[in-house]
Amino acid sequence: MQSLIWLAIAIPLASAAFLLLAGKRADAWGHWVGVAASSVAFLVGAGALLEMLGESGDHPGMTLTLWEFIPGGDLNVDVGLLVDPLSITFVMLITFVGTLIHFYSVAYMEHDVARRRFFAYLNLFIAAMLLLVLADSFLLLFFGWEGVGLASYLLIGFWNQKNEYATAANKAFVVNRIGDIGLIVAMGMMFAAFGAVDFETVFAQAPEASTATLTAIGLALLLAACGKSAQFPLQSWLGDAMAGPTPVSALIHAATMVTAGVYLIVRSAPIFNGAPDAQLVVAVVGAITLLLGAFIGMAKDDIKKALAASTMSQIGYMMLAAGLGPIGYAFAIFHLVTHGFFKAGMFLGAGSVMHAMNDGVDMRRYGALRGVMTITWVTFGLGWLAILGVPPFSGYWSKDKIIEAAFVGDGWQPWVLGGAALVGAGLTAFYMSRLFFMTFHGKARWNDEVHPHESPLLMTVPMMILAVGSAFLGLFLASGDRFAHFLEPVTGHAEHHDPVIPIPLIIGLTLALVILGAVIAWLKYGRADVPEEAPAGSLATITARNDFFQDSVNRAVFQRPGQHLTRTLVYGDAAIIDGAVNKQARGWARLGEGSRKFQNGQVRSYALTMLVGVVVIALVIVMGA
Amino acid sequence: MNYVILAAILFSIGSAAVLLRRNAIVAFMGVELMLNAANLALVAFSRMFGELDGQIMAFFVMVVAAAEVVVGLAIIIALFRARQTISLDEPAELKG
Amino acid sequence: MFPFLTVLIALPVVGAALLWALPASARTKAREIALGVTVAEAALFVVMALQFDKADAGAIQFAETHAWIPQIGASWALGVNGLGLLMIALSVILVPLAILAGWREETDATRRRNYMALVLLGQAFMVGIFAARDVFLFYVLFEAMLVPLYFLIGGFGGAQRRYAAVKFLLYSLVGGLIMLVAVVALYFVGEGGEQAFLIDNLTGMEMSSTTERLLFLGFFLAFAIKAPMVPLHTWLPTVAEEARPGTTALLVAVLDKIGTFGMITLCLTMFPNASQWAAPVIIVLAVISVIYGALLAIGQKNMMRLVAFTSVSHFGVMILGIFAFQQTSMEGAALYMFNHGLSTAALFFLVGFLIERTGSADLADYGGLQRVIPVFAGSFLIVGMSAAALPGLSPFVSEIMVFIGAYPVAKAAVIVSAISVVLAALYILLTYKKVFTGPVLEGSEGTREMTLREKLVAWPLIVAMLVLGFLPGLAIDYVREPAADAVAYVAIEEANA
Amino acid sequence: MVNEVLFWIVAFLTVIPSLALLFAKRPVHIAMSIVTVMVGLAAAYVGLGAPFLGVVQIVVYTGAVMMMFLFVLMLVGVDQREDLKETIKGQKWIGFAGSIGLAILLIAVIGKVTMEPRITGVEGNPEEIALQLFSEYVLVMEVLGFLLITAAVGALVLTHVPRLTPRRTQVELAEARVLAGANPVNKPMPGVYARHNALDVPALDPEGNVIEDSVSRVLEIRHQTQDGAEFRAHLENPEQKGGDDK
Amino acid sequence: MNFVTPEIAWAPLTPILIVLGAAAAGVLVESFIKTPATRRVVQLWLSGAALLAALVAVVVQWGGLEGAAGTVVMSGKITVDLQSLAWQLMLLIFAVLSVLLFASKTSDNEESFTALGSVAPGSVEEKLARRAGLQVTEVFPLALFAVGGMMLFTCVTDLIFLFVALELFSLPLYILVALARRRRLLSQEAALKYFLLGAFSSAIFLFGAALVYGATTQIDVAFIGIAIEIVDGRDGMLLLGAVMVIVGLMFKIGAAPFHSWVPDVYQGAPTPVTAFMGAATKAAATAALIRVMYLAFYPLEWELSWMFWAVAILSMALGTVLALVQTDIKRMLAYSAVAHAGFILVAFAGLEAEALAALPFYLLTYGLATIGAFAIITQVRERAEDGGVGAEAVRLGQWAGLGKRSPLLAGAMALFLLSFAGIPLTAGFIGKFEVFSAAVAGGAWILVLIAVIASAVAAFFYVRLIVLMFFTDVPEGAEDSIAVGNEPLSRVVIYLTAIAILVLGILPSGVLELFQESAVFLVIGG
Repeated sequence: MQSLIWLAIAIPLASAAFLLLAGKRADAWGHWVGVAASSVAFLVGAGALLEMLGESGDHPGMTLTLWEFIPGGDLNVDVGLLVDPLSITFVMLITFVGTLIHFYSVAYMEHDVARRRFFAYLNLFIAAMLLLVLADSFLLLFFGWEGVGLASYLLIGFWNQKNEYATAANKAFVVNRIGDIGLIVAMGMMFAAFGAVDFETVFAQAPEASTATLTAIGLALLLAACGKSAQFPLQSWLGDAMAGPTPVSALIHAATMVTAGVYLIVRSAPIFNGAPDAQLVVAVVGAITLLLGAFIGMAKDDIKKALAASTMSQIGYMMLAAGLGPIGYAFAIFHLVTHGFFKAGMFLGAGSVMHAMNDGVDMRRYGALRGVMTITWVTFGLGWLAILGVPPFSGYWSKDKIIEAAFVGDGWQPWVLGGAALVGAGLTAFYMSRLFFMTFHGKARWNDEVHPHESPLLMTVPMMILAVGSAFLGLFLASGDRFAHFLEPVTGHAEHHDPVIPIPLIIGLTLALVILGAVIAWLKYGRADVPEEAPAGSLATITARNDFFQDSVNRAVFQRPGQHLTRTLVYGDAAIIDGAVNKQARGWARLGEGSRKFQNGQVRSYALTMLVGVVVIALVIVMGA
Repeated sequence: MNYVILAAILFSIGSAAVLLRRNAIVAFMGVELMLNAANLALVAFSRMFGELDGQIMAFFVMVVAAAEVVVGLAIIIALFRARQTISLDEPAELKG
Repeated sequence: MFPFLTVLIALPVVGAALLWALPASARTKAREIALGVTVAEAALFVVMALQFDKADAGAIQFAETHAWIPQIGASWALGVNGLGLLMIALSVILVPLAILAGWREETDATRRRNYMALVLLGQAFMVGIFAARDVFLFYVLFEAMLVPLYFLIGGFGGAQRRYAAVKFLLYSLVGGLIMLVAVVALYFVGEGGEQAFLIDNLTGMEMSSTTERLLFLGFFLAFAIKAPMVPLHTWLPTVAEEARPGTTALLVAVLDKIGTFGMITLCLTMFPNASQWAAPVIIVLAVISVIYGALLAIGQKNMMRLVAFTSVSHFGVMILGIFAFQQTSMEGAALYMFNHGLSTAALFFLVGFLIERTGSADLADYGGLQRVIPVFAGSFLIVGMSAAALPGLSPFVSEIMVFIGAYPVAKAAVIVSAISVVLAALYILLTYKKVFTGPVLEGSEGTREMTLREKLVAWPLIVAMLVLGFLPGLAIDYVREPAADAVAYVAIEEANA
Repeated sequence: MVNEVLFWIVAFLTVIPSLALLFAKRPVHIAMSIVTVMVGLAAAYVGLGAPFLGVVQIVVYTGAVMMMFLFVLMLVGVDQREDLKETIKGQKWIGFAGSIGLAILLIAVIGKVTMEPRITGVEGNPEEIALQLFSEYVLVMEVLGFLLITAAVGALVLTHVPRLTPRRTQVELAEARVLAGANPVNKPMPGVYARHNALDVPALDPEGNVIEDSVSRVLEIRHQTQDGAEFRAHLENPEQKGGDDK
Repeated sequence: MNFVTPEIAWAPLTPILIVLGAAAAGVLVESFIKTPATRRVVQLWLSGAALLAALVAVVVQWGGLEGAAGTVVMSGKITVDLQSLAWQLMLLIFAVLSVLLFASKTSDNEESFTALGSVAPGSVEEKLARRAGLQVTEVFPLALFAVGGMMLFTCVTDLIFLFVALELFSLPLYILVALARRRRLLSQEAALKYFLLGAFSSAIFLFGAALVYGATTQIDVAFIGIAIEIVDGRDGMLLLGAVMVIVGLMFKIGAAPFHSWVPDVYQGAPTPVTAFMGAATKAAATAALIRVMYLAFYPLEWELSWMFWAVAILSMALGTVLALVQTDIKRMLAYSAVAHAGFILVAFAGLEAEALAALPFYLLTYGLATIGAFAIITQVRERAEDGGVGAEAVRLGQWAGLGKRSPLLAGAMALFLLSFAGIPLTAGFIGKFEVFSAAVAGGAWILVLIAVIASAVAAFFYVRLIVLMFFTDVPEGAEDSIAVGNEPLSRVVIYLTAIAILVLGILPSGVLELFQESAVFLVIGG
């Protein structure tokens, strides 16, 4: 099946094309085509995984060259798929979660007139995302990279008849593109340094390259990763991206696409391994983001935005892990996988809640939904426990390892990074509990028009499956470091290092902080009444609520000056460049008008012109000679 | 050479007349003077070189000048018939 | 050997003559005749392209050399290498589409006839320019091209079209005439004789560096005006705003490529040292074009102008690719010439269709059309994304090849140019947002969905871009060797220097 | 020596009158001055060994060309005066400067040249000139013929006004007069008394009344007519002195 | 008295003799045929036949000279060589076309020339003459005289003969200019100006010739060239004389600052005369200038080059800039003629052999386009008050929308304008290319660059007219409506010239070959 892995990309792609071109006649059944395509992709992936697991020894993976992409010349790129543990992990995550979400969407989007189009976009996303993770070169990865960006754009802007949704979509795409500059430049650097952009050549030569080169490439890649994964300072788009339908948020902006940055860093391990400075920057970016996301999450009343902030924060964890080098890579991916499950589950839960609440997203209008939406409550609850890192749920196994790893190292780094991870855990516990309690507990604060009810099976079953994953996947994968071993061919074997403080202490501290956060949240939002209108809040709250004024900063630093620049240039182009030409043209005419005076119609003055001409010419020539 | 210098002076005076006089006939006489000046120079050179070419040229010039005068005066008369004036300032509608 | 190229040039001329000779009663059929001629042209081209030896794409094929004006050393010399073939392909593809795109624009039969005839004439010149293997012939066609184009711009289009036409003409003429001086001088620099202007006879000439630089500048200036390079670009937006979308599409998509084409086939081969000498400045200007064009595109309110400015930006990328003198960047630039043709033409056509619907190119007159005309919106988005070099669509491949290829020698230039990917996203998405998203603008509820004719125009281009987006090798095979040759010229001189 | 004197005479005879071109107001004066210049030049030619040219100069220039100028001057009004005030700004000064500049330039250039007259013996006698004219220069002569034809034709085209209306015969004139209402009959003759200058004396009809028509109307207007009373009285009184009766 | 009848080689002179003879015969026709209408027909046939016969004679001469340099007639007074034959050929072509224009009438049977040149414009007599059917048929012999003079001008090699020929072709032109059918006041004014300035310039030429004679003891151009190298001590006089002689010729070419007559005369003259003059005078004068420069003054090339540069640049600049602001189409073309005079002089830079082939070609293309353009101007008329065909519509604004009304005329005009502008595929481009080549060969690429900039600016006003004709709609009910009379003769001229411009633009090879063959002088060595 590994050699058929291309089908996993081709089928959703074909399905997407079919759905887009089929037109209205496919409206009634088109979504099932989408679901089928996704399912087949999953099956193909699963087959490949089984085949890989069946191979003995290490899993070096295989490269499947499909065709020459850019042939000959200096730059030689093939369209090739790299099937190795890392990519297959992603394939499984994407297709599995993706397929579930497809099913979920059938019900969720039932009443939308453009459901067929929605599924086309979803399939397009699946294909692009698979291409991203399966690509065997940075160039092909970039294909998928941009492809998922496009899909994300299309899906965020799915309801773009609302102007702010269209703006959100644009914002997502544009900010992503800022990151893409990094990838383009990185490819340029690789071409300059190694003469190629495929993984094999680049990674083979990377150890010999100078640190400076590798650092530069690493930083460029980080820029790309920041854009895609909503890491500081390119995080601002993710919150707005919640404009898309909730399944989209679950799939793209929680489970898969946003984690592509982490994938990129881990995939580029050979480069980062040779560039400790770049790694440190990755880790710091991760740390900053995880705290930033957490703070924002604490202040948001919009359930999806709170979840988005949480996503940002969790990816911060992954980046932090990825920045730690070989000891962190596997955990980064591990957390990525578990996060994919529990966060997707929670998003679907949120979707279910919104479904029940007439698409209301304000948690202050929720409350006491536990009773009406039991399945949702349970599944969401499992996700909640997982993200909190409560043992033995999935999140515990992955997150705790990251916190431990963050404390490894010398000097100030373990203290700062580890500290951030630790504090982050507490904050996570607080805001996630806040979200959970505000939604499902306390008093019902909804209006009379709203009649909450449990969602149909088509929606709840995927939620249940994801909940199971949230609960037990971590345990399964962590047992015997099964997952880390699986990934070793890609991430390399990590030597064991002792953290600067003993591991049990770390675990204890983490748990304590988690419990503290959860308790505070319970006291404030579970037991106490939640005001329906958001209180003014302290400066910190306002800051967090406004995403640390990221938008304002962007507006002030980039958008406004950009607009001014553009306007000035447009004016300048007309007035100065074009103006100069026109002015010069007018100058000729004026010269003509001036010269006209000499042609005054008087024959005597004509004769004078001639005579003066003769005299002057003769004078010059005779004197000259 | 003296005659040539004299010719140069006459030539200049003739040209000045063309430039300065508003009466078409007077200006035309200026042109005639210029031609005559050229003739004088030709004859003077002819004398100096001891050959007849210059003289013959002068002879031709005289004939040509006569023909030219005929045409010129005819034009002036035609213009006079139309405008009742021979001032050169008057016909200046073509300009610019 | 069948004189394919000559026939390719002659066929549209005959077509145009036929149209002008039509009796008044048959004038209503002008569109059909013109379309027929161009389709025949395309078919002939396909026959020719099939005989093209791809393995030897760097060599001049289908060469024809006849004495034309031996007294001044000019020959009727035609021939194409892979690059020329691609460029001709572009023109034979786009002209029928342009005719189809402008099918309903003109109601007056005589005017329509004139339009069609001029377009055919233009096609003949375009094919000729890309096939010319003689500098004099190249120049003649280069300049003569202005005439039909001038009439196309000045005769058909918006209120200010006369101004636009004159501006276009004068800009081109200034460039062309300065080039003329260089062409004249070339005769004396070269060996002269009855075939003095054959490009093959003009490569590898010995001349003083001052001469070479002056000659280079003479040629380059003309090409820089054609391939609108800041600050010589201002004619393009004006023309785009005023001329027919079909005209503009041909102008930007095919004709302006003469600029970059000339840079590769003339400047680099004849004046390699001077090309190197000027490269730093040119690259800086190219980068400025890239960013400046994109920024101005963002600031435009008129869609035609907007697309024009995006082209300014894209041409900057091509020039960057050319003057980096790298195999990959050169291939990328050459490929971009083709891909940009597809992409921009499609964009202009689509904007033209919008204008056909509402009579306005002003962004402010649009809104929310996606709900009304989803198919159109989708097509527009794809085409727009191609302008933003989205992977999967062919312009991406060329752009990335330029960036990656040029990076080793022009790091800063590439990094700055790469900003354009963000700006490109901005100008396309902002346009899309203004026109297609948001609430449906009042009065536009009944806007007509994409018609069959419009699909026939736009979709082949989209399909071509998709195919070449995933299988760029199909086209790269044609440009690799020409690019290698061009790079080699410069490199050989470097070795000598 | 003789030549020297002749030169100065010629110089005075030409330069001074030619200045009239610039400063004289009456065109006729100018024309006469130019005639003088021409005569001076003729003298110069003679002095320069070209007597034939001297004669031709007098004949062609003073005799023909200048006379033609005078004719035209007469035609357009002899007493025209030209206002020497300049109408074009700067024309006068730049014009003078230009001409003086030209003169200086010419004189400077010519003055630099030193030339020794080679042979002084060649005389421009008519025979020599004729020989050359009709051998070496015969084609020029012939072309000159065409030139003269052109001039003649040109002058005719521009000045000759042909009769545009056919000459009217007497019959036509008479008929026209009758049509205009004139009295077809002859007017009565004046002058009853033939002894006197009778044009101013009206004729008398048989009744002795005055026939007004018989006297020219002009005389009547001038009051130069006589009413005949005096003569009638004289008739009645033949003794009175009235004429030279024989 | 030992007079020997001179041996004259008449054969090489046949073309000129035919033309001049026909002119003289034409004068006789004037006096013997009384009916104006008959006279006109006879004159037309006579002139046409004579010119064609001369054309044939030139071709025969050409054939006879194959391989030989040429024939010297009358001990160096005239040299008939391929160069002069080439020019004669060109002049005859211009003449044939012009004579057709001279004879053409509007649909209202109106000629280009006045019925009677001697009466005051607009007077009763004029009306009477018109009613009487009078015609100034003398224009035909006058034109033939001019053509004969010009042809002589191209082959005489003697300064005095040059002067005579100059006058021979100038005098008829002075007269022709004064004979416009409409706007004759302007026509007379133009004639007076042309005459006075022409006479002034001939005087300058003559004095220059005298000085050159004084400096070199020679009047034969070829001997002058030889003598310049031998004689010394008279440099100043020689240079001054040379300058004055050249000025006399440049005046005829219409180069600035000796150009001031051009706009006024072009505008005032009857349009067929303008066409003839614009094409032929320039060609003849250029031919003479070539001969004078290449045979006589070539040793002074370095000293005189400044003059050529200055005059060329000034002509191009002034002509172009002034044409930009004109509103009268004839005047605009006149200034364009000044600019073209500049382009002509550009070719003289360096006195390269290339110019000998380039200039005839340039003048040929320029002349054809000029005749064609002015022929079109005769076709575009105002609507008279009675609804008939009125005067020529010379205001640029009146040309608006011509492309719609008569696309063929407007198309031809556009073609001529493009040729003037030097756009490829028109003859003008090849001409310009040739001329620039000659200059670059002479090392004057800076001059060429200036010329190129001038062409670019010049294109603006050519293009402006095209814009008017094709892209401007006539406002409803505008008074300047244009009626185009159907004049078969003019149409023939227009179509012929248009075809010629296209053919010479696309396949100039044959003609270029011809002129390259003719790029030799017969230089008499003794």
